Amino acid sequence: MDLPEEQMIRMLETMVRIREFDERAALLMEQARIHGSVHLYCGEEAVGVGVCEALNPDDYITSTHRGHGHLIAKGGDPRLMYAELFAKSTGYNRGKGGSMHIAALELGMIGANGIVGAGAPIALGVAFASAYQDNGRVTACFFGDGATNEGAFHEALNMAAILKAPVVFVCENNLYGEWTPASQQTSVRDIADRSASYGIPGVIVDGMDIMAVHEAVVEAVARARRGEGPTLLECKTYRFYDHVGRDFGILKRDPDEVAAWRARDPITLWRAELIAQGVLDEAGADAITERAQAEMEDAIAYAEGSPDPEPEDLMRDIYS
Amino acid sequence: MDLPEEQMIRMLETMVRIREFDERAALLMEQARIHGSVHLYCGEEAVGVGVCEALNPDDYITSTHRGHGHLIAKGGDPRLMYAELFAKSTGYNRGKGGSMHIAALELGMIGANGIVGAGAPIALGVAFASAYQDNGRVTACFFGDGATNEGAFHEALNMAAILKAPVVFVCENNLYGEWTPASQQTSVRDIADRSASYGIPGVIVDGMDIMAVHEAVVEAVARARRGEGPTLLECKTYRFYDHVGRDFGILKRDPDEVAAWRARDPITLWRAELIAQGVLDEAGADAITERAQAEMEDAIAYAEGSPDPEPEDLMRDIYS
Amino acid sequence: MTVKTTTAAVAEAIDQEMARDDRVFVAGEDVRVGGPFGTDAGLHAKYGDRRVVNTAISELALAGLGVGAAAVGLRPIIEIMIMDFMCVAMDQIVNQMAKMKYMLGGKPTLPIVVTTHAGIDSSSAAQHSGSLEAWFCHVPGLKVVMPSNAYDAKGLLISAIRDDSPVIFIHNKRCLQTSADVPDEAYTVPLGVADVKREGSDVTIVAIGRMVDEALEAADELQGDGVSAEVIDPRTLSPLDMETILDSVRKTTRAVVAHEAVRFCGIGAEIAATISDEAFDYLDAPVKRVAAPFTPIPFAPVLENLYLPTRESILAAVREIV
Amino acid sequence: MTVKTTTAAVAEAIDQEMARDDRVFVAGEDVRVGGPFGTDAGLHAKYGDRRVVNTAISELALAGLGVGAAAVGLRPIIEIMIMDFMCVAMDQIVNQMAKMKYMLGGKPTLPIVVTTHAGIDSSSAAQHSGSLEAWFCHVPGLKVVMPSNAYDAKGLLISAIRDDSPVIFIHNKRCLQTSADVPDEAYTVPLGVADVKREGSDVTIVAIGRMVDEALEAADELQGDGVSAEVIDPRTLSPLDMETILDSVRKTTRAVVAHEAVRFCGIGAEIAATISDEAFDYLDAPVKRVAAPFTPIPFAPVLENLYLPTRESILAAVREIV
Ligand SMILES: Cc1ncc(C[n+]2csc(CCOP(=O)(O)OP(=O)(O)O)c2C)c(N)n1
Ligand SMILES: Cc1ncc(C[n+]2csc(CCOP(=O)(O)OP(=O)(O)O)c2C)c(N)n1
Ligand SMILES: [Mg+2]
Ligand SMILES: [Mg+2]
Repeated sequence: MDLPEEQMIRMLETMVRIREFDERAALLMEQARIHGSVHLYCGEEAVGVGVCEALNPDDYITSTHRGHGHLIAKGGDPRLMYAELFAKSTGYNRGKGGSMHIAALELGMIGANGIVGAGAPIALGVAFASAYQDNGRVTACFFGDGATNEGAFHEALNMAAILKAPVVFVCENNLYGEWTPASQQTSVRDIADRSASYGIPGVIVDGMDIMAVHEAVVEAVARARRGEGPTLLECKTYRFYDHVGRDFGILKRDPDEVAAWRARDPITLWRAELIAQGVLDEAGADAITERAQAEMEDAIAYAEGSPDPEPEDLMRDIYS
Repeated sequence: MDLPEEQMIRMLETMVRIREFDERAALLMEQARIHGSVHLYCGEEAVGVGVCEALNPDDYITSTHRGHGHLIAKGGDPRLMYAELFAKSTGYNRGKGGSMHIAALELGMIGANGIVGAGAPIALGVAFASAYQDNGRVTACFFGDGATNEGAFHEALNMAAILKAPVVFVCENNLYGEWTPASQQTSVRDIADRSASYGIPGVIVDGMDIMAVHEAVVEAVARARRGEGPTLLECKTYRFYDHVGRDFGILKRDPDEVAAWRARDPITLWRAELIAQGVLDEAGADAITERAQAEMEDAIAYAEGSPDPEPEDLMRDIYS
Repeated sequence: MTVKTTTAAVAEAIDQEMARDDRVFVAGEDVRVGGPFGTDAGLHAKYGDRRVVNTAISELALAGLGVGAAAVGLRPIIEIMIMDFMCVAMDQIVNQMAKMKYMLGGKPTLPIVVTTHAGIDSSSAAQHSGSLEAWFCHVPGLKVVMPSNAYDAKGLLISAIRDDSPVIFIHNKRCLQTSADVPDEAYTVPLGVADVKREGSDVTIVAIGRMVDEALEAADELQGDGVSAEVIDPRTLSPLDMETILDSVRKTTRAVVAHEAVRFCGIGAEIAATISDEAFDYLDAPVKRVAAPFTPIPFAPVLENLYLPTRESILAAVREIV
Repeated sequence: MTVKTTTAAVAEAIDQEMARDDRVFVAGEDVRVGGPFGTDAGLHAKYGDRRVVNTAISELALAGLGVGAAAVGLRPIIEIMIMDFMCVAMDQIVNQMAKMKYMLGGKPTLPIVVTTHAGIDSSSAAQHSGSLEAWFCHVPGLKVVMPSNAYDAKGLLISAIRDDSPVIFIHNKRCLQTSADVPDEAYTVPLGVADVKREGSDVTIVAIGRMVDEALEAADELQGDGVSAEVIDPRTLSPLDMETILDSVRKTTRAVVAHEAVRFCGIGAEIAATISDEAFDYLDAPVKRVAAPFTPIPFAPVLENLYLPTRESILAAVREIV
């Protein structure tokens, strides 16, 4: 698949911005400057970006507890995101949701979720509405490998298949759910095999290869827009850090396993690809990282300097 | 597979007893002599009997809202069953459960269930306990096609596969859930396809052919006893009557469809087979039916004449 | 104005709201054939598969379908056949539907009505007879409605469908079978407003759902003994119209609260506690509660009858305090 | 006797009961690594995969595993990581676990302990901070335990594990972090018995879970104003030891009930309603409730602090009535 150069560059830039965002989020958590816990997307950037680059601005996504990357890929503003992590009134959720519930309906980002698997039924509903309204929109539903063991996943995929809902189910198979390896909790190695339960296509891609992800999603999205229903897309990827933050110290993963995956850092791979293709040179690539770092530092400053919610906000927005 | 003649005859007799039991249960409901609603097993007898004939007395089963046949196949006494339907203190549940909760732990029948799909997690637990206690017992878990769309089904099969629990999941695919055809609620035609989600064997058999059911179960049970984990067995069968009682009048099914399935009545088929094999003659076969009819009439008389629960029973057996 | 069963009034309300607003749709099990209780009669023939969505037996996904569809502009009516089945859908109802607006800083409006059927009827036993309204009243973000008659049911349901917040709409099964004069056109009964079903001066009976008719019968009988009972039907349990209840109790100085759910931690506890606190100086007797005993629901009719609170239980409670 | 955190006391209780009875096992998410809160520390190393069952993220199946295993003779300890996650397991807990014995005419004994972690701690927001004890108190067939300190936690958990009925055992997250003198050997604190944490004569403060320490601090401060407060910790919420509470109120004539859950339809409503009824002639002031406001739980610490009831809220409530 041939993409315009500016898109190829934007894909690298978005991945880098996600990485820089989450590295700093981890630091802020360690420094106790932000509250709650952050689940880092580092290592999985090619999935979120590869998927969202196949969506229109008015398409939808549902996310997970590990949602920062999804939101940035859908166009999220790091300033409003950090502001949410800092629990400020300028945050996407006015400081009332935090990392695990971060959302931006205006960008079609329906929400991260604190309940594993709960995004799937919601994505089903959003996609159902698109078909109902016949607006041609597609919903991408992100979830982890562990989430596929929740009943919600199963019920949502079956119903989406029956209703031919325009949704793409994107599994980020990073081989772990918290501190439990997939092999100890998921009865199949390939999540894509579960598509057989719903009579829908199941596709496996290298989640560290952004083009592989992107091409698969473009096809799944086209299928959904044609009214042919959902696809289950499994992206093999890896959590570079711990379940929460960088090192929670609960489970030590095999260092060779970690090293092997880090050697396939999706950002390094795509950066090298763009340089090899002559789309970028080293300096141009470095400039992207520097821009991203500056953007994040600025965003953190904006966020930390923002006002806290007002006491009245406690009892606001409970009902419409 | 060669079975002893007395077993072949017992298999016919048990199917006939189930048929005679439920035909009368329907009548009693229509006459308002019993309370609540009864879900008839008529047409599906080959499944329950074919399965339970492959189990030992100390093996377990979990059942559904359509559970009379399962209990009789596991050795249930029609007198205590009718007594339960009549809400008498002599009933299997002392009149406190009724048709939808009928159970006989002493026979390894853990219970019918009023919640679709809820038997699967319970069967998982019973099977887990057998492995834990290393007692060599197997659990057969019955459920319908519609139940496979409940999250409970999915979670239980995944966990049973991971734990290699000694359980056989038996789907009674009768093509309908209440008044909704499977095609409108289940995204696969063959429930057995869903075994792919758990890396376990998925087997399809003709649920009107008791030998086909039996042979498949014998193999699945052997596998479970060897500690190799669960099997998903799909039995293609049909609900001769309505979802509740004989004709609830809500949905008219295609008469040709009904006729085609009735033409493959599992009892007629097996009876003909036994006569063809010379295991029985017409008179012998008729005698089985007459015995069963007499047994049920006697059981109804016993049940109807039994005492009601005492007022004190209302607050009894809530806690141990 | 025509005499209608509550079931017919409910179907009429849904039909009229669907005709009025294309964003309104119904989703649930067996809704195509009119719903297991007949509350969707005629809808599929009129609106078809697009707006009458017959779903798989997957209540969790069904509730989530409502959340997602509402978040992007539709107005779902989600039918959970039996209230005990809410147990398999709790996450989408409680953790998602009820909390989403707040967690997201107020952005989404979630105009969802979740209807369900509660209460004892024809020996349905422990998994088909429950009344769990107190659970949902304990969840901020949800409104909870429980009508006692056909007129209120239609008017409240139309209000619920037009409301922009999630509403748990509980039909008591026996109330569905009762009839009353019901206007043929659409009308609303406001949420959050209790109704004084009968005026009285000696004792206030706050009755919920099926207990309203029992309370009215009890009030008739009390009249005979020269006791004038005021009967109040909250109709909406959350938000609860305590003012109407308190005004009544300040007048009568005595109160009994009656519901079909078990007494311990039932909605009656909240009502009794609030009366006892806010009308403390007016009360001439302790607030009594009439409710089911603390046990799962038995199958046997003889036990079911002992379990179910009735006019007799209400009479006994009133006579304790007047 | 050693000073232990509640977390350590809980792990010790489980270890001692597993050592004592081979039928006892633990199942839950990440129990192999000691559990997300450390309450299973050391168990997997000692008992291995057979008795420390690290499960998939499937709470409904997990709860069902407990029901089935208990029905045939085991004594499961089922861990649902966070109380809000109970929502995905409600059917097995409420429709199966709680009702099975009754529905089956008494045959099965179901010695199951479901442990979970509730309450606000370090900005966990609306889906990880809930206190839903009132839901389970409304379900006949379940017992509900909520300890406030390390000593009670160990003794109550051992009683719960040895009990033959299903017990919902709720750890408040902040209570888990507190320490107290705890015997090293196994001991029991009986279920269904409230504990007078501090004797007093002017007002009774019934405090639950984390509110117990807040109430004790409030009582110290009240002492300064010459108000003698009695602090009662029910410890078990169902069955609830109302006698101990009523005896206290009949003595003090005033009562405040405090919990972390939202006030509307919380367990405090049941306690306040029962006190107001059964101690009616003794009360010199209305029973006041201290609880969370009616809103989902906010993420922002500034709002979380406004949400959470504290000693200050208890002091304010007491001062209203003394
Ligand atoms: C219903 C529910 N159960 C458990 C949890 C605790 N939890 C949070 S994230 C997580 C692991 C999820 O694994 P996976 O779906 O693979 O996503 P990943 O974290 O690997 O991206 C768990 C168990 C939860 N949030 N919700
Ligand atoms: C959780 C739940 N949802 C819905 C129902 C209502 N209900 C009872 S039986 C039934 C159909 C079940 O279909 P299937 O599993 O195929 O079993 P069958 O009746 O065909 O034997 C339904 C929807 C229920 N009892 N429990
Ligand atoms: Mg994972
Ligand atoms: Mg079926």
